[in-house]
Amino acid sequence: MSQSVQHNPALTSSLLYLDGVSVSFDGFKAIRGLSLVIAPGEMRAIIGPNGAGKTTMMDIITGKTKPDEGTVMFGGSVDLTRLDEAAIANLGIGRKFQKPTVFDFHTIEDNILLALKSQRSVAKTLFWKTAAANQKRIDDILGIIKLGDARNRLAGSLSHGQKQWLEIGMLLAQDPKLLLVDEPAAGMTDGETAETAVLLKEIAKDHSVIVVEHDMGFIRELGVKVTVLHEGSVLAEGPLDQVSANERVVEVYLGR
Amino acid sequence: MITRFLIQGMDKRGLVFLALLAGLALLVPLSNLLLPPGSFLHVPTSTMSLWGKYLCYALLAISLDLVWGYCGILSLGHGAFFALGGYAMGMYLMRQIGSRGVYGNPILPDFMVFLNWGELPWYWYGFSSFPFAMLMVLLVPGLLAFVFGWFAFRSRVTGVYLSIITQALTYALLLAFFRNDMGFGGNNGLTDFKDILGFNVQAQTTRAALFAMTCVMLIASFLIARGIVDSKLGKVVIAIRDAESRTRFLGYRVDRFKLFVFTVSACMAGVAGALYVPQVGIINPSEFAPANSIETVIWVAIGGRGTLVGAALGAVVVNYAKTVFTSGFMAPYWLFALGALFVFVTLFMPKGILGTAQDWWGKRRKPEPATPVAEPAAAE
Amino acid sequence: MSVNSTRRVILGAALAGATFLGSFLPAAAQETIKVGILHSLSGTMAISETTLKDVMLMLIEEQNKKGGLLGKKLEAVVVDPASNWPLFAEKARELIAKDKVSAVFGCWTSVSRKSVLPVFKELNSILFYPVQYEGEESERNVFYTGAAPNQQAIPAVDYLAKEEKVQRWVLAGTDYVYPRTTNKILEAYLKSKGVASEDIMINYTPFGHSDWQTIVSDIKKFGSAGKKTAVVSTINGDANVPFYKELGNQGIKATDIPVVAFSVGEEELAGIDTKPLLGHLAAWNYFQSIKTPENDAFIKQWQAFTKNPKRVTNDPMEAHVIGFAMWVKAVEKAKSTDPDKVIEALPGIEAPNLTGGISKMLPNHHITKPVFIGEIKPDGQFDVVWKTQGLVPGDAWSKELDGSKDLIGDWVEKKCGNFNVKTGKCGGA
Amino acid sequence: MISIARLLRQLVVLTALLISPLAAFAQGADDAFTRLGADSYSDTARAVEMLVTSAHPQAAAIIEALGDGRLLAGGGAVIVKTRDGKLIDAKTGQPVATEPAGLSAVRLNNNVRRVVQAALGGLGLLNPDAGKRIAAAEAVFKSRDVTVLPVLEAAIAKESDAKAKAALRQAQAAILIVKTDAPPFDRLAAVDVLRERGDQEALATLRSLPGDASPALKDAQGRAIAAIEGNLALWRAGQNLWYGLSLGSVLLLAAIGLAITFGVMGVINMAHGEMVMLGAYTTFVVQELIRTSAPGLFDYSLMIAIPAAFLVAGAVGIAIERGVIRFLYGRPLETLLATWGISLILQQAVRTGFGPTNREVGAPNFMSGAFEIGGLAITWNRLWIIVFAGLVFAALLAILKLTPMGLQMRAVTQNRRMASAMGIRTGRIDALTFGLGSGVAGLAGVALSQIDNVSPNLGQSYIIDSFMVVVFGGVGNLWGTLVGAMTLGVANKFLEPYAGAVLGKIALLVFIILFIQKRPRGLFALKGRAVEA
Repeated sequence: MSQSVQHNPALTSSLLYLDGVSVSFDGFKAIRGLSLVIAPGEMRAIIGPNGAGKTTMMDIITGKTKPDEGTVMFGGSVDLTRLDEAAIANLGIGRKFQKPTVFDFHTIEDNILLALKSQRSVAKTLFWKTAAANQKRIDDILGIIKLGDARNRLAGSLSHGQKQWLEIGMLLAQDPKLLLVDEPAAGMTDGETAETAVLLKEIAKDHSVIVVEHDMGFIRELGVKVTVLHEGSVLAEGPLDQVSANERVVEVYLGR
Repeated sequence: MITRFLIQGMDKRGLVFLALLAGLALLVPLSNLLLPPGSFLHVPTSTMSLWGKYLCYALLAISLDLVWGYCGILSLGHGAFFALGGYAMGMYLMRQIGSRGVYGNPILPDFMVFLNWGELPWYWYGFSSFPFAMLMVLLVPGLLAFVFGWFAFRSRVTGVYLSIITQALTYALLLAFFRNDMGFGGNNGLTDFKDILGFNVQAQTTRAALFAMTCVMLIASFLIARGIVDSKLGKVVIAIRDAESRTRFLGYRVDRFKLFVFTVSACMAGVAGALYVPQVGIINPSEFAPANSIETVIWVAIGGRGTLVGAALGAVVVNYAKTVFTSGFMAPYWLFALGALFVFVTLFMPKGILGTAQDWWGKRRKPEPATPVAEPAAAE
Repeated sequence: MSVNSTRRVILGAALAGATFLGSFLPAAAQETIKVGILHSLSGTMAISETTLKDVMLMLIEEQNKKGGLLGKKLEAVVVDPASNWPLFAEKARELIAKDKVSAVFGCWTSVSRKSVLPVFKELNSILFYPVQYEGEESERNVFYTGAAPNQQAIPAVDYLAKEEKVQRWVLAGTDYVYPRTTNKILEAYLKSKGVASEDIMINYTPFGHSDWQTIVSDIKKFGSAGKKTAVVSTINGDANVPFYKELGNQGIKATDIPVVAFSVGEEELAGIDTKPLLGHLAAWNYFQSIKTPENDAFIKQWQAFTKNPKRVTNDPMEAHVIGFAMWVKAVEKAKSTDPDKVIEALPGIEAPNLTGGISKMLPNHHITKPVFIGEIKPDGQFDVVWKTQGLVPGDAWSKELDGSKDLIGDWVEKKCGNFNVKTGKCGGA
Repeated sequence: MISIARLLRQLVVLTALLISPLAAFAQGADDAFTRLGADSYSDTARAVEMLVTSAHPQAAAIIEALGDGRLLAGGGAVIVKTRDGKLIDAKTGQPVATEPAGLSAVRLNNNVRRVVQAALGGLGLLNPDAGKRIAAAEAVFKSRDVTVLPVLEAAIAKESDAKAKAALRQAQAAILIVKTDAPPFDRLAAVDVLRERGDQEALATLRSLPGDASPALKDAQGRAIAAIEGNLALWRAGQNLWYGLSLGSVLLLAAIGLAITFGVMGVINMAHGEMVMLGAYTTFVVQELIRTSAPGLFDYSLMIAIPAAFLVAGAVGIAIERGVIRFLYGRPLETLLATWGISLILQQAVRTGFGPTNREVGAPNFMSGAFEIGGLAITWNRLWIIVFAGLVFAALLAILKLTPMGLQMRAVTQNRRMASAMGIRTGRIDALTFGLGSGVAGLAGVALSQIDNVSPNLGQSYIIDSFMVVVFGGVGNLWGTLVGAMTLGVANKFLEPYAGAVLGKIALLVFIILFIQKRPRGLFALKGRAVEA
């Protein structure tokens, strides 16, 4: 890390700061020189065609993939490239996967319980007792994601859309500073999509959020700043209308 | 108080299991010792020691179920921890022989005398003390599991890779213990035990006590295992089994949880081995054979993985079948029967005996949460 | 736990336990004399032990044709301990306690014998053990009808030293107790005959070792030092085939470096092309090729019994023949199958062996046997090139080892297996 | 007991007689015939010696017959049975019409065999066949008998064949080393000859230099020994490498079928070893059929067994896949249990059908024996197994990469649903892939029948090693299996001389455990997102 980075105002005021990040798999450059800055409290939508590097970017932020080069800083001072997934999660970065990933053999309530912000050590979990405050928080979240009645059902028995919501609920339970949300509206009905957008906007009131999405209607509903990724780097950035007018973006999307 | 809490937290299946074990622990030794041999309810000593052996296997199966059924770690080397516990106990029993060995050497076990060992190797020190030996029963398998798991889980070795290196571990130990130069009696292992805590190991009362002790340890281990899987840690562990990286993104240090469960399980396996040795009268390196560990996996699968009770049931059923099949007219063909049983169970009873029975029994009731249908952890 | 629930639980358990265990009640009173056969029919040792089971079935059938024993028919009880040592102990217990057999014929490896030993002692029954072994044992309940080291290993080494003028020795064995002990005895014996340490090479390999390239080339190297060299092989059954195949391929002929084996008999050779092995040796107390009327009859009977005119016979089979004959005589003498009476009757009992002599059960529970050295013939049989004058009594304790040279087994006079002639006491040192 | 040295000394006499055209008929032959009939090894050996000195015209034929077990004796008669079955009276050389009663073959032990060899070899110093002369020279080289020297020198003078001449010179050098009264210059030259020969035996001969030799000679001897030892150490490394490659090729053969069934299909196939065993038993059956119906084809038996073993093991594999495994896709660990059960059944089935004992599979002529390249001793069977392993590997690679079936196999294993949507009959491809893997295991059985037991336990001894190789190399990568097998084979053989067979193997297992920590997906792991999906 160079000295200049330390005194970079863009860095110190940011929540998440990516600069010149590259990574390659077996010679294929998935991310090349990606730079991105998210301010505290900001909600950002990221779009891009398949293979643009959206998921890999999330992998880098959450510690699943280590970049070959570049800077990834959180809260202006923490170098994320040096931490593993668990440490990054405990810093306050939550992630929702593209394919809804919940614990199929746990009840919905237990899924939330596992995500609930708490000490994560072996000893603490072994002797855990759910306090009243925790229980209230769980009930609140179940209310928000509208699964309160199904709390004792196995998560594996939920519909696709319900699983998406459960996963968002788990993110809420984690109470992270930054949420990474990968295609929350995928496979949802129009009604569900609209409700999800409302839910995300609600969440964005007191959290920073990065949303990766294909569904332009959904992005429009969110009404936030958009970053377009292409072949592993940023192609355009700005409000949706401005971005969608960009000729390069149109070209990339329509494959002309 | 604590027992009441446990009983309340326990499902019906667990209660029946515990009651059965408690009954066995009490009634079998009493019937063996007090009733006359001709009586209808008399349990012959041979039957009692046979069931003692089954119950040791059941304990081993429960320990494996804890890591495999709940944490998704398929250990093909659990026999190693069992055997190490057994060796620790065997070393204690060897030291108890004292000068009653065939050569009458007060310090050296017989096999060392006739292979001209000058003095007792350092790692045999202390084993004449029962508390020390019992500590080693827990510590040696536990420590090995801890060190092995520390590396393997931190390096995120998973699925078949992990299974195969656990197999490599037990295979390496098998070869090592076969070597006579190791000072563990080579292929013949440790045998011809005399006393345990001053009681003759072959006396009927000692056997009865060992049987009761096995039941008690099985109950204790079952309660510990139940306690673990019912705690929040247990939920984390199941989460790891079903979606390891999701759990990691929730902020759990997956490697530490796996390490904890793996180490606890290894200690349990060690206890099972320690109880097994005085009852069968021998411990030798073939307990390390990879085939034994694979067979343990099969017991768990047959009984129903992720149920604890099922694992114990599977161990007893398979071993009972083995006892029956290896005698009489079936003797030359029993492998056909056993092999067919394995194929049948995997094909038609993927949830094992317990899971299938439960499905069949309680279609109308809500399903038990902890029974996995598939094996997501190894599918990677 | 509340009192009430405790009671319920125990009651339930009692009921379940009783039904569970009911199936194990002892069998009804016996009208036949039962004989246990404890040989592995599956697993790694099945290769050697299955044959012995068949021999026992044949002997029992024959005895029944002669009218049985004490006016009762004999009944064979076959179990399969599956090459699994704890299972050996379990099966032994089952045979004695549940099936109430009068005697057991069985085991092959030392570890299987060690594993069943406590059971036989505890339940006081009789085991006939038919395989050559390392000695250092004399137990009241066990009768050893195979060779002790002084009935196999030492005569073989004497033969090589005298007839082949061997001066350099390779002691190659599988790493388990029989080779370890035998090699220890041989090393002490050779050194006492003036062989220098650098002229003895000892090598151990794991069970089932199959890649012999390095070791065979080491033997070749060791053998090219100008002195006549021989290999004394205590390599265990399964590993022998690849070992001999490698010897043959690397062109080690018996005239260059002869190999004398203690675990290779007719059965093992049946799996090898023996042409390249011409002249390599084996030391046993019996060979199929020995021409005596008893042996001819036995071979004929065996081949008829197995319905295979090519079926071979071997040394441990003969040991069972002798052991069974001795047991029958002892039971007749004691007029009972009561173990104590039979154990008392057995020492001194004589039975003809198949090579023209009369073997005798000694007070140390070993028997007298002739020793033969045979060279491998191209047809997989052995050509006897040397034999002892008369029969050699088996030593339970080796005279060559420091720990055991003062020990004898004597169950007739001293009533113990480890009587120390120096201190005059039982119980080792 | 007769020493070879003494025999050779008598050969000198005999050869002297042969060199001079006056072939005299000596006494004592009658005594020899009596001794041959005595059925005592020492008498037989003595008789050979007598026959040689007596220069009986039939001597060579009689001794040769004795060595082959074709010499019959009994009731005072000694008869040679010729190779084509005719009977000839040994004393007179006249044919005998009917075999007299009470005859039996004269028995040999190793000692008699050695005497016979020495006699035949010694007689061969002047044999017209160069090969026999070389063998004779070797015999002299080993005996280092001083008295043979004059004959040897005469033979050297006459020798025209370069190889035979070198052998004779080496024999001469060996004698000169121990002949203290030989000219010092000749003895120094002898050291050089031995140094040139440079093998283990030359070393042994050099070491037998008497202690009272001159300082110059001792010095030369010391330097020669050092040179030979250095040279041999190099060769030994080469030999270890060869052994390693040979072991590696065995591991490769055993593991490569598993690389298909386990590596490509993801079936934890515990019955893999039994497929190898079935291949070995097929080889046995093929050989038995050939032995009984067409003995002339014996040398081709393995060639015939190769396709047979492939088909048998492959067919059983397909049956297993269709009958059991196809119901278990997506549940890899359940395949472990089911195939374990199948392996028990197959083992016991073979045990019941073929008996529990080992079965004999013979080696065809081209696979027997060994040859030397420099200091490397190479056995033919190992060489052929390496070649065979290479061919199987190449063929398998070609099938997977070049054929439509291979393409479909890869498509199915990578994305079953997609492949199915594109019209590939996935069920058929699964069965064929499993059959291919099993068939290749059967091929391994053909090779293993040449070096290991053909017994029901054969497969068990290779299954663990096979899994280690596949996992070490990286699941799903044939090249990984190749590199893995060779690495483990060579490492094993370089460790063995230092650590011993057992510790060497333990060290390798520990190495694999540690290696997997470093590369949790084996040597040739796939990287990137696809792996985690």
